[in-house]
Amino acid sequence: MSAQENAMRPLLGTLIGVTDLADDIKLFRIELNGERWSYEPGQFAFVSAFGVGEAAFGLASIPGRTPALEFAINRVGTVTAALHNLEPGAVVGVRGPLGNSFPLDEMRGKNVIVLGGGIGGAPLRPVIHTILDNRDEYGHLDILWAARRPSLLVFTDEYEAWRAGSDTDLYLTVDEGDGTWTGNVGLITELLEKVAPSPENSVAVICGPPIMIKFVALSLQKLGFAAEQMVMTLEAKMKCGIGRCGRCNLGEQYVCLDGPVFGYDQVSRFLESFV
Amino acid sequence: MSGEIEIEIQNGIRVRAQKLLSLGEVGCIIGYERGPRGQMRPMFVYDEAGVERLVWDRTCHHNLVVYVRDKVEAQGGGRAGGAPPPRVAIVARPCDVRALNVLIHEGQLAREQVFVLGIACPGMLDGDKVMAHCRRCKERVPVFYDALLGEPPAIEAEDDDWQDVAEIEALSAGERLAFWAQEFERCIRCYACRQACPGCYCFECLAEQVDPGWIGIAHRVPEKAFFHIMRAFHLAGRCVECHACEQACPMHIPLSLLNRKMAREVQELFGYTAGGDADVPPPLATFRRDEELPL
Amino acid sequence: MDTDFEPKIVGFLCNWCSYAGADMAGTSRVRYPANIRIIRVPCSGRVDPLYVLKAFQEGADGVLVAGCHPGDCHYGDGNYHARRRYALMHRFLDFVGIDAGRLRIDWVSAAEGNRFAQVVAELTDEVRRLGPWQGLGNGRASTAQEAAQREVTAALEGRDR
Amino acid sequence: MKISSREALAAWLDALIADHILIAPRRVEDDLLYRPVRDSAEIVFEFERTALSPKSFFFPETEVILQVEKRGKEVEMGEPALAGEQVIFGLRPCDARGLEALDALLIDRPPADLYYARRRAATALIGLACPRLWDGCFCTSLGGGPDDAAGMDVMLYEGDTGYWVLDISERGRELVQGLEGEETEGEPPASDRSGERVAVRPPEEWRARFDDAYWQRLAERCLSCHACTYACPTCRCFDVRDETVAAGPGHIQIQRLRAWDSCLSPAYRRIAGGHNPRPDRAQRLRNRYYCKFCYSPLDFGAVACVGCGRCIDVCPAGVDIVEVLAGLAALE
Repeated sequence: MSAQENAMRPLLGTLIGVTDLADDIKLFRIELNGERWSYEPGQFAFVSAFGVGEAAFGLASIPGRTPALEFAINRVGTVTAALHNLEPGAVVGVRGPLGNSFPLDEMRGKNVIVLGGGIGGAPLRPVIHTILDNRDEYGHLDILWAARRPSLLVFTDEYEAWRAGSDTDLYLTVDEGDGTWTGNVGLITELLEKVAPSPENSVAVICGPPIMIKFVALSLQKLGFAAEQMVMTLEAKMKCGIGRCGRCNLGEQYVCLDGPVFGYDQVSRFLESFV
Repeated sequence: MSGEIEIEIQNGIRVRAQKLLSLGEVGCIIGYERGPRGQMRPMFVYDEAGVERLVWDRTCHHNLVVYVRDKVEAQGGGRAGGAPPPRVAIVARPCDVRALNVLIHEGQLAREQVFVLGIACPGMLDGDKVMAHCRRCKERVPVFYDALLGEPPAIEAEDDDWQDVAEIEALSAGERLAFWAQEFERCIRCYACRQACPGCYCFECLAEQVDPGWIGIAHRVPEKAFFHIMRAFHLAGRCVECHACEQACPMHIPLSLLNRKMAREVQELFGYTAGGDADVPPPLATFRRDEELPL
Repeated sequence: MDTDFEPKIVGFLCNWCSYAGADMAGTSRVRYPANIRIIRVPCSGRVDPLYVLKAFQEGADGVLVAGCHPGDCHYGDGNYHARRRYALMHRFLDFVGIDAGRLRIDWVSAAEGNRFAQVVAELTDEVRRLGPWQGLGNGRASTAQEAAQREVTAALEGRDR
Repeated sequence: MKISSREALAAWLDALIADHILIAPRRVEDDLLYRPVRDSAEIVFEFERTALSPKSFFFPETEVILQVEKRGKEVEMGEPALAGEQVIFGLRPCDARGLEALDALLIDRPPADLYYARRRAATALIGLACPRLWDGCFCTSLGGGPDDAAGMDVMLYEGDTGYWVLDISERGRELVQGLEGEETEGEPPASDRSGERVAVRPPEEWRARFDDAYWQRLAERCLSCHACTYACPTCRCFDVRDETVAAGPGHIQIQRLRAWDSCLSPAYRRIAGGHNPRPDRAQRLRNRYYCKFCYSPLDFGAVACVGCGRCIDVCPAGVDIVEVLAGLAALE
């Protein structure tokens, strides 16, 4: 039986590289054995650690740039712990791509404000790179990148390249500094209000913990952003990714089917808070 | 005769509830009402208008102690600085009050947070028969209460010959295993037993713990057996034999048989009965250096 | 009886006495059955009955819980708690079908290498006599429907013959 | 149409057992349950409703969805084979409608769920009309009825002289060929449709009442157990986890299991790390009702409740869905 006939069956892949991104966060590079699939920034997939189970992760790789699929994985539960214990060469399962993607086409010609919190930055990485790779097609790019501590900032080795992009600004902040940190200290909302991007012809793209998304959206509204100018990707506990297991519902919508990328206008219609 | 006792108790509950609410002595009364299909069910009264709905008869099987912590919490918990602790009133039979004692001993609740509308218990009914555990019960009046409803009935408790436990013990180990396998096969892992039990208040039950995953997610006999055995063990010396678990079980599994076996061994080994006194630690929380125990 | 049956015994041994006792048995070349798989724990008081049940769940035919002799606990009173717990657990597990002979609680000091070997040998013999453990649920590793279906199939096959 | 005697029916069912798994209402200790039977004598023909719905024969409480064997870096994966052709005898009309609700979610919206779809395809449904609504039944409030044959392959109606046999599908026609009976004209006896009726509000009204204190009040007695969701013919939430079956050096055999789960469980939405977007009992109970009466109509065009009344029977705390619906309808 194939993965086409059985949506719960993963494809096999090989772990070709694991690199440390931050405290307890690693970037996993996985190549599918045989079959290939294409995906869009914002989509997600399940990764199986056989013997423990599978869990859903946003795709952090840039479509077309590398044949490997990349996932930034934080060690928090049993599946992520099992994945963290794997060595390159290990066989894993991959089920996807699932969900919708960022409206990168609709964002063309607009200024983009990317707001990433902690590991929530992972699915935003392909957004940043797509814009940088097609720099003429988008307006000004602001990247507001936050973490609780400096050691939790992800993709630090790419900051230089991001900063080097034309008409691009990168702002970093941490909730709590440490001895070596000389940058901004404070919540991403404070940083956002300081940077104060203009809502004029702009769109904000947000990913992070639910509580951050909530307050970032409020700050953006204060700055004059309308609901339809805010795009966010949500996370929820999932067991199937295809609208069956029931876990990720927000009202009649499912994060896995109708998301994970939502416009704030959609989110505010949810019958239940996602926080 | 039974009906008169029930009405007397019911009236007593209403009179007391009315007074408690009108004087603002408690924020909530946890009692029983008659559901739309005539069955008794838990009910929560916050104002005098609701008092008329409070009822009581010998089919009020729920152990309402399971709701107390939530309601105390909802009244502001013990957290309000300087203010007297919030209080709820609860309709409680002798076995229910022993469950309160267990919770008080374990620091889940303070005695002054509950106003006990204690029932002078004539025993509960299953159909028109007094339930077996009630026939054996020697405690017609709760170990503590703030108001006693009904007259302590003069009922001679049946001698407990432990026949039900002995029948299982008489089987071979293999037969016992098969007996329980057959019973647990019907279990649907709905956890109604656990949820109806005042002693099961863990924030996260080991049955749902993922890391370490003690039980696994399957609804198969070994997983179900594991759950029930562990639950019984966690209730060792704590189970007050109120039978709320068995009453809650939609599949009619004789869960109290597990608890009764445990209760008998606790009695025999340690001379202890659960919930009798909030100041006496349960047997597995203490020890005696000089005791001789068969191992 | 299955003569090829080699019982799997899981032994929870306290770090300070019984594990050292097992060590002593080893270094003094005292022979004891290789059936035991030893798990070192800080104290017999640390052995949650959950561990014992889990061992039986995962296929152990017998379980040994061993700690310091009463009065000798490294932590003062861990083994007193274990004593109470297992006096009760022993009887209860028997009630649900785990034969009392499959579980042994004992005290083995660091010096008692011979005694450790004897305890393991006795338990192994007893479990060998009792035969393989069928598992909680009497080997019914199935849902109610699957079990009922198997019964039905077995009965129907019987009828055909 | 033909009328068959109880004896003829029994003989026919016994013959079906030879090459089908026959599932029928059977007494298991104190409960009436759909269970495989080996002899028609085990079947209970006169009954109100079974304690649990028959959904487990399509969507089992636990099933292996993948078998994985790893030897070094070689991984083999496969799905377990299907047990065989099933016939369910004595299905009530509400349960057939329950399957329709599951079909909408598990088959009709692609990708179809392999496991459910193949069991569904391998199962024939022989319905048995209820002569009337039992206590707690409210199927007529939800578009069903005690003698509604929708979704069945064969429908039986008990009359004074025997069972009227209505074959509905091609599969049904083939099945009843072996059933002896007397050809007859006329209509099978109609069931008494009177009984409990409750107004079911449209999704917009549910939406408007989402934040009503009603839900808080209603959930007070709820114990947050899973009984209603497991007894329900349409609840289908599940969990997935791997289990190791056997392991040796360089070799491991794994089963990926899918098992029923319940949205009423506190652990249901709790993510690794502890965050729980639905921590309150009232939020969870509300979700169960909204899933059936608000979200399902919006997503699939139909309410996902069939009025079988089982959740009322099994609730240990006396939560009553009819009362819930009536109470909602009565809100200002």
